[in-house]
Amino acid sequence: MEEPITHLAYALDTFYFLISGALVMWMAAGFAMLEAGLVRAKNTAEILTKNVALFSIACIMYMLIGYGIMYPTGGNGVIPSINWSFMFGGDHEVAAVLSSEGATYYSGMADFFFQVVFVATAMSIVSGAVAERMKLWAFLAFAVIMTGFIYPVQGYWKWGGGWLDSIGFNDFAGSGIVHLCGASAALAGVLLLGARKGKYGKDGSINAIPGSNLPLATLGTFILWLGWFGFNGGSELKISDIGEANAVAAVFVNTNMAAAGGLVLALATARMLFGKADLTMALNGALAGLVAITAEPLTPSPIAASLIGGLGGVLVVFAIITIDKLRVDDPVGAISVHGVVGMWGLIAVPLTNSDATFLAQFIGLFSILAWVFATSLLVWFLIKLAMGLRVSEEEEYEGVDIGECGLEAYPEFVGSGK
Amino acid sequence: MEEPITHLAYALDTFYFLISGALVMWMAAGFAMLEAGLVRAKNTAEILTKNVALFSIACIMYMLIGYGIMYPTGGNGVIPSINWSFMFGGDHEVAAVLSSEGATYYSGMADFFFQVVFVATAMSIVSGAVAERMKLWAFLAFAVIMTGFIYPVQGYWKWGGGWLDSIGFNDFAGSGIVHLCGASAALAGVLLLGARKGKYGKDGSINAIPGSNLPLATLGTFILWLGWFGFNGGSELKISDIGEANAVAAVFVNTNMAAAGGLVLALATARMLFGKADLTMALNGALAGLVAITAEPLTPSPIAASLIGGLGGVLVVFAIITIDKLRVDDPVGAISVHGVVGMWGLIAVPLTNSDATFLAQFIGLFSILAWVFATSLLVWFLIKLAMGLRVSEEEEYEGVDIGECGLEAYPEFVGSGK
Amino acid sequence: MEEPITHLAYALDTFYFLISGALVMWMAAGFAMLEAGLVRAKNTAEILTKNVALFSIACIMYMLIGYGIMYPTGGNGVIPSINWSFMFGGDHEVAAVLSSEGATYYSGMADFFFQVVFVATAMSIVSGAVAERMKLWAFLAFAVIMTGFIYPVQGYWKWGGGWLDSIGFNDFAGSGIVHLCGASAALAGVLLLGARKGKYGKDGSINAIPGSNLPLATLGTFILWLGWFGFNGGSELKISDIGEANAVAAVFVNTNMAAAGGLVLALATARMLFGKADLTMALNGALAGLVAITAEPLTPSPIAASLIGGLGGVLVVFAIITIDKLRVDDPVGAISVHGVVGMWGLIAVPLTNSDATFLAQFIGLFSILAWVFATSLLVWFLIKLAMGLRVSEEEEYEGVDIGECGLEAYPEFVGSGK
Amino acid sequence: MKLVTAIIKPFKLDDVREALADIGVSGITVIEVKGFGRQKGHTELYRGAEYVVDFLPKIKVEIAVDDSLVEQVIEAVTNAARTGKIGDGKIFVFDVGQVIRIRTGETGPDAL
Amino acid sequence: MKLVTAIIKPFKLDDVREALADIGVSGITVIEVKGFGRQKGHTELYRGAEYVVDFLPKIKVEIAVDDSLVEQVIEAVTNAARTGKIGDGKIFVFDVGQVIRIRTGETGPDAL
Amino acid sequence: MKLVTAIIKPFKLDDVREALADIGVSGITVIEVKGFGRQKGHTELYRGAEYVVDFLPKIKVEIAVDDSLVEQVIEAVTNAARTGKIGDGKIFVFDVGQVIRIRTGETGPDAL
Ligand SMILES: Nc1ncnc2c1ncn2[C@@H]1O[C@H](COP(=O)(O)OP(=O)(O)O)[C@@H](O)[C@H]1O
Ligand SMILES: Nc1ncnc2c1ncn2[C@@H]1O[C@H](COP(=O)(O)OP(=O)(O)O)[C@@H](O)[C@H]1O
Ligand SMILES: Nc1ncnc2c1ncn2[C@@H]1O[C@H](COP(=O)(O)OP(=O)(O)O)[C@@H](O)[C@H]1O
Repeated sequence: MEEPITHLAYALDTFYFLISGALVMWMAAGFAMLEAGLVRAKNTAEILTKNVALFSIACIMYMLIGYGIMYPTGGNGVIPSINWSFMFGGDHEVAAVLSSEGATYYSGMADFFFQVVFVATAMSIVSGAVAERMKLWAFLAFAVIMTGFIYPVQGYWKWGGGWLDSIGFNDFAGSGIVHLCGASAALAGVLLLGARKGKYGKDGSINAIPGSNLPLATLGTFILWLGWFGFNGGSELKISDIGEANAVAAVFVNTNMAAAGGLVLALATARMLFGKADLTMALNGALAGLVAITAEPLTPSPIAASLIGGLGGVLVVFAIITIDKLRVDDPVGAISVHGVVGMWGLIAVPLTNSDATFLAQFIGLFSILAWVFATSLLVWFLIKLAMGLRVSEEEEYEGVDIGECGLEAYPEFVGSGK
Repeated sequence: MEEPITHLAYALDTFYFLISGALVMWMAAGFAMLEAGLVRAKNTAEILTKNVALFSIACIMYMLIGYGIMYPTGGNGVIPSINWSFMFGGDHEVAAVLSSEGATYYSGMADFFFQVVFVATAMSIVSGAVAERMKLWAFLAFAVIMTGFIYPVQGYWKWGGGWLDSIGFNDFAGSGIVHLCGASAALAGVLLLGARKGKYGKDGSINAIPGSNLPLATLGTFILWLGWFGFNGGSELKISDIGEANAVAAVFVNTNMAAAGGLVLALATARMLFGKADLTMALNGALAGLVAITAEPLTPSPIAASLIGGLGGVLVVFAIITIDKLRVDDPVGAISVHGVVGMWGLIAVPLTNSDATFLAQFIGLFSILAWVFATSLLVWFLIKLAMGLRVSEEEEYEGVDIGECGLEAYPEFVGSGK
Repeated sequence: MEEPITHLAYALDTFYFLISGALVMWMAAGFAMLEAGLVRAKNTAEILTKNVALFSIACIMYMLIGYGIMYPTGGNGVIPSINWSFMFGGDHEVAAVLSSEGATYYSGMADFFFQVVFVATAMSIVSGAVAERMKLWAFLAFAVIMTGFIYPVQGYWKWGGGWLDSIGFNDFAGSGIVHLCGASAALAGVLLLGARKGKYGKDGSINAIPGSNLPLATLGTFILWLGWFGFNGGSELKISDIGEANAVAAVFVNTNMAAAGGLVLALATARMLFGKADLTMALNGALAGLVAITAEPLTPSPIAASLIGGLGGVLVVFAIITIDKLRVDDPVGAISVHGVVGMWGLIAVPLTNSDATFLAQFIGLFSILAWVFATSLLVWFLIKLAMGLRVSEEEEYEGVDIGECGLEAYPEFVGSGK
Repeated sequence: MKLVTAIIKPFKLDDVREALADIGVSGITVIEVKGFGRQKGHTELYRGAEYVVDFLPKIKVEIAVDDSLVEQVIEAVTNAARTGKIGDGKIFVFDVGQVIRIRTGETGPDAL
Repeated sequence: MKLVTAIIKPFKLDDVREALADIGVSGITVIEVKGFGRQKGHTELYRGAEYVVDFLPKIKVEIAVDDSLVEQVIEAVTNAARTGKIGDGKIFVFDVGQVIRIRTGETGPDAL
Repeated sequence: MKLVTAIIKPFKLDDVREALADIGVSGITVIEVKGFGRQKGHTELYRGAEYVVDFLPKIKVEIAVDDSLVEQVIEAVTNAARTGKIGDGKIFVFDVGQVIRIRTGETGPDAL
């Protein structure tokens, strides 16, 4: 290609990456609002603190070490060798790009920016599931290990060119590597942590603990929906020719259709089961649709995408009820949305993508689940030994905001939270 | 043009379309927040549910049938012939693009993505006007017909190359086709539905029913303002050469200036009329400015754009008061903002665009109004017969959240909503 | 360069500018939410009104006169000669662009759009500092002068090619020209205005006045963080070749790292000083990191950017405490975040950019501070004479919402605000 | 002097206030409360889990009046607040030992 | 007739309500209040400035009962609300002059 | 024993609390209420429609004290809460039949 064209194409692809990354970064706000809306008022400031802090920690840890683990200079496909150079900067030389014949076609810095917001997404999933009872500093300690080590290793297996990539495992934008990963870490945490006081009665009853601010939860869902166009759309990795532009456009359309399908069917399912249009289920349905399509947003037709997402929406309603019956207390439904539906997303790939096999998908699914769950369980356990995972019973009654943050999220509004 | 240039230009235009579409999609969040902020706390979860569900329904119906109606393979200019193929996917072949001599210059999928979010916008307008008293499922039933049929037909008349296009009707981004359309459907609904209990006293008094959460309403307005850059900016349809880039930039500037003008003059008007700086009027003013400029955001100079928007801002204050006096109860001012000011936008086009005529603008205005109002009235009426439009008086007092959604938007905050 | 390439590059740079501008416009929503979250409920509607109105006034004043002052047709480097033409529109001719040899490479309208949102940002900084006690119309009167005159003059000194530019002062995206500028105007206002009733006890005690809605404040911070990618990223001014694309990408990465660093270290500092994880300090820390990196987001490595931002985060905590001890009452910490840390940002430039000198940085810092502080003090003083700056004591107790806006932000929620 | 307190349905507040104004009551104090009684709350499902809303929002109205007005006040409130459906609420009457108007220090009936 | 009012810790409300139901009390009214007493609030730091939370959230429960039930009610509430830690709250008992059920106009014990 | 209840302007709460502490009152209970009285609310315009804010925010303070302290309490509250402007509020005094401290079961004056 001619030189000026290469320049322009590089610029366009870099810009597309940066905008996609900015959209994914925005998802951090989405998780924060969603979770703040679904917890009780007395625990809101703390969940916000967790969300802003985990995002920042993810950025720092991934810069220091995670990115180097995930895209190493070497490695045997399972164990990567770390590349420490990123933090000191540098990007592709102009001459190197021009002579690369199109192999190097966008900025390395832009690549990091896009990748780092994915790590934060995975970690955001965890905060919701352990909300309202986990110690702030214990959570942040876990975030350090998760974003610096646990996530990058399995990321390396697939996106870094490791063994999962070699066996033909398909995961376009991360139903497995991001969402199932986050949910597996969350599950491990919840199992060690236990349920919120009052969630399950001695008599076997399951109590509802309504979220305190549904407009926030809805806003969070819309933010995530918007951000997902960057998440999936950017994962095509290139837009600068006709074929790639068509592909990115198809990803946008399918991402949107899956969310719509998930929302409508979750709403209908909740209506059928409970007799009411449970808004929180509708919101979880949209997210489920998004998670479901994330493993393969390119090959389905729009109608197929609606159905893949729609099934995610149905699934998530049943998953939430079932997990609750198993007395695994997940205040925001993160394990259902990202874990159960993340699996569905991985398994659905071969339905529309003939390059994928169910076998490879299952291997990928189980290896991600096993790796993340096992390492997370260990890390949670060590943190528990070192500093404890759970706030005191009194602090839980009073709300973690006062105990952990020394302030209230809505100091003038709520009288006596029960 | 040379092949690599064509590739790049196609990619850039497609990307521009996708980003514009994403911004318009974000407007769905804006409507949701605006409406949630302007209703009472007890009706908030339901309006949120309506907003997320209508967006999803719009996407699905437009994919299944609406897009095929609006951009048909044939038709006589008034009645389109439906094209069912979109849902099965497919996009322009590379070879076809290259040989089209610039006629095909962006992805078909991107076109759908941009179009579909417009339908949702039109439908979002309706939800605000009928808020706090209309049954959820009746509303969603209407959404199915509106987005699958009523909107696409009049869209076909202009943007699909139908008769309104032939007579020289001008509507750049949809002051008429989107905003007036939405407002006409809303008006028909409100007329059949009646006012909220307590809004108009037996003695002729008009009571205020303050919105419960003005930060949310303000956020919603900012979201809409931001999204409008996609709405109007994307409607230039092309950015990949100097002239087009300048045009898109002018549209951005004028869109912004019109909103600013609308806000300032609405605020000043409210201050003059009521003695206070009514924030809700200021917000409606900004939206009025945006609606006013939407029919022609390209030809005005920045100062002219400020004035067109500013007049929209003045107009909307008087429209809201007048409509209220007529006992047409519109909790969020949607009919004034999108209907009355939408008409002003259409009529203002010939002031700065010499290609437009007042005659064509009026014909367009009345035919959109007539078509949408008449069909909507019929559909609302049929829904009323089939399932009723309005919740019971008791449910209205208690709030529709409990009755329709089985939950409360702010369960811990509000004691006894009146 | 060949003609089609020039067309495309112009289009890409223009698009990049427009998207960057849209992101900065979005920061207006961020400031509005941040400030609404940090004031008491009874003053929330008024601060929202100020925020939407100041943005609109900034757009109008900058269109009418400010842009012409800042980018004049002539001037002696200190006093600009005004250029009144912008408001009447017009953009670069295609032929002129093609023959400019790359000197004219993006739309003039896009340039205005990007610039205008910066003015609004500077003005937004002021509203937070004077919140809860300043009269609405006095504030808006100041906004007219600030955005039409005070800001543009010092903007001209650097970005308009005036004397600060000549002496080698470096301020990439405006740690000084935007943030320190806003903070200086705020400081002048606060000094004339005095503290909120009840903030400082007669006995010398400093009382906390907790913000009413921390989810809003957190949302505002996330919005600002996102918008800052446009703020700094767009200030590279060009993206259309490999070198520029790399530069923009580096700016994105560094902007993000600085925010992350600021947040983490502010949180840790607050934890160490107060024993609790003060969320509001963490949020201020993220903003401090962003302000700190704004003067030079290109030359630092990612790790250096984290440290520059991180130091900003530490600094802001001490600055807030110190300024509070000096009895300068700044409800949202704007003077600390934008002023104190803005200075740190300017001073930090030579640490990583060898083209910058400490001398030039200090000259720039002091001349911006002096100019803005002095002129602002004068303007505030004249407004005080003309209409008074402060609401009555009674209105302050009752909340300015009722007195100024005639409505309440949360009419159903708060019983008796103290 | 007596304090008449009435627990009523929230949407009846305006009617009650008007009825009291009609008989010349010049002041009332109103409190948001939650009531539990014969009128049962509803069982809802939130995310599939049961959610019993036991406590219903009610308004408590307190009216201090001279002994001579008590019957009239009771009648006015009863008529204005009655819907005939369960949960209309109760009226409790208490003796007030002393009344003081803070502004003036007046006591007794004059303080009302 | 008597009105028993109890100031309790918020999280004890469900226990108190159940204890009252067990002894046959058919209605209660609940109010969110803030209490100040021996149980001290905490001094917090918000943005470096001191922030004294003097008033602690409490729940006030009002139970109108026949004189004969008063002792039982007091006992039920005391047992259910006690944690043994400071701040458990108080019970105050008042005489009620009259009770009326708005719905029916019934008075006296029948109105409860 | 007596229960002194005072309806006051919200921003006077801190002064009242301090005045009570000064005379040795060790506990109070505070409730947010809305008051309607001689002090009229304002008529506002919201979106052009009239909006009467009848009910003004007030704070109700409840202080249980021994009979001997009643006058002192009344004086302290009156002085601390008075602004001299309309709407300063009222004090009502009630007899308390019984007082129990939940934590210990103490009764009578000891329970305060
Ligand atoms: N014994 C009681 N003590 C205090 N409040 C009561 C009592 N019984 C009822 N209430 C209050 O009166 C309200 C209405 O009572 P309820 O039994 O539901 O209906 P009704 O008034 O028609 O008999 C309750 O919600 C509660 O607030
Ligand atoms: N004299 C009083 N008058 C009114 N309310 C009181 C009084 N003393 C205590 N209270 C209420 O009882 C609550 C508990 O009292 P406190 O002295 O803290 O602990 P305890 O009940 O264990 O003695 C207080 O928060 C307050 O609401
Ligand atoms: N008769 C009454 N019964 C109960 N509360 C009353 C009564 N009169 C006044 N109040 C309460 O006292 C408050 C102040 O009374 P108001 O008449 O406005 O002024 P003032 O106390 O100066 O006479 C009212 O807002 C209301 O809460």
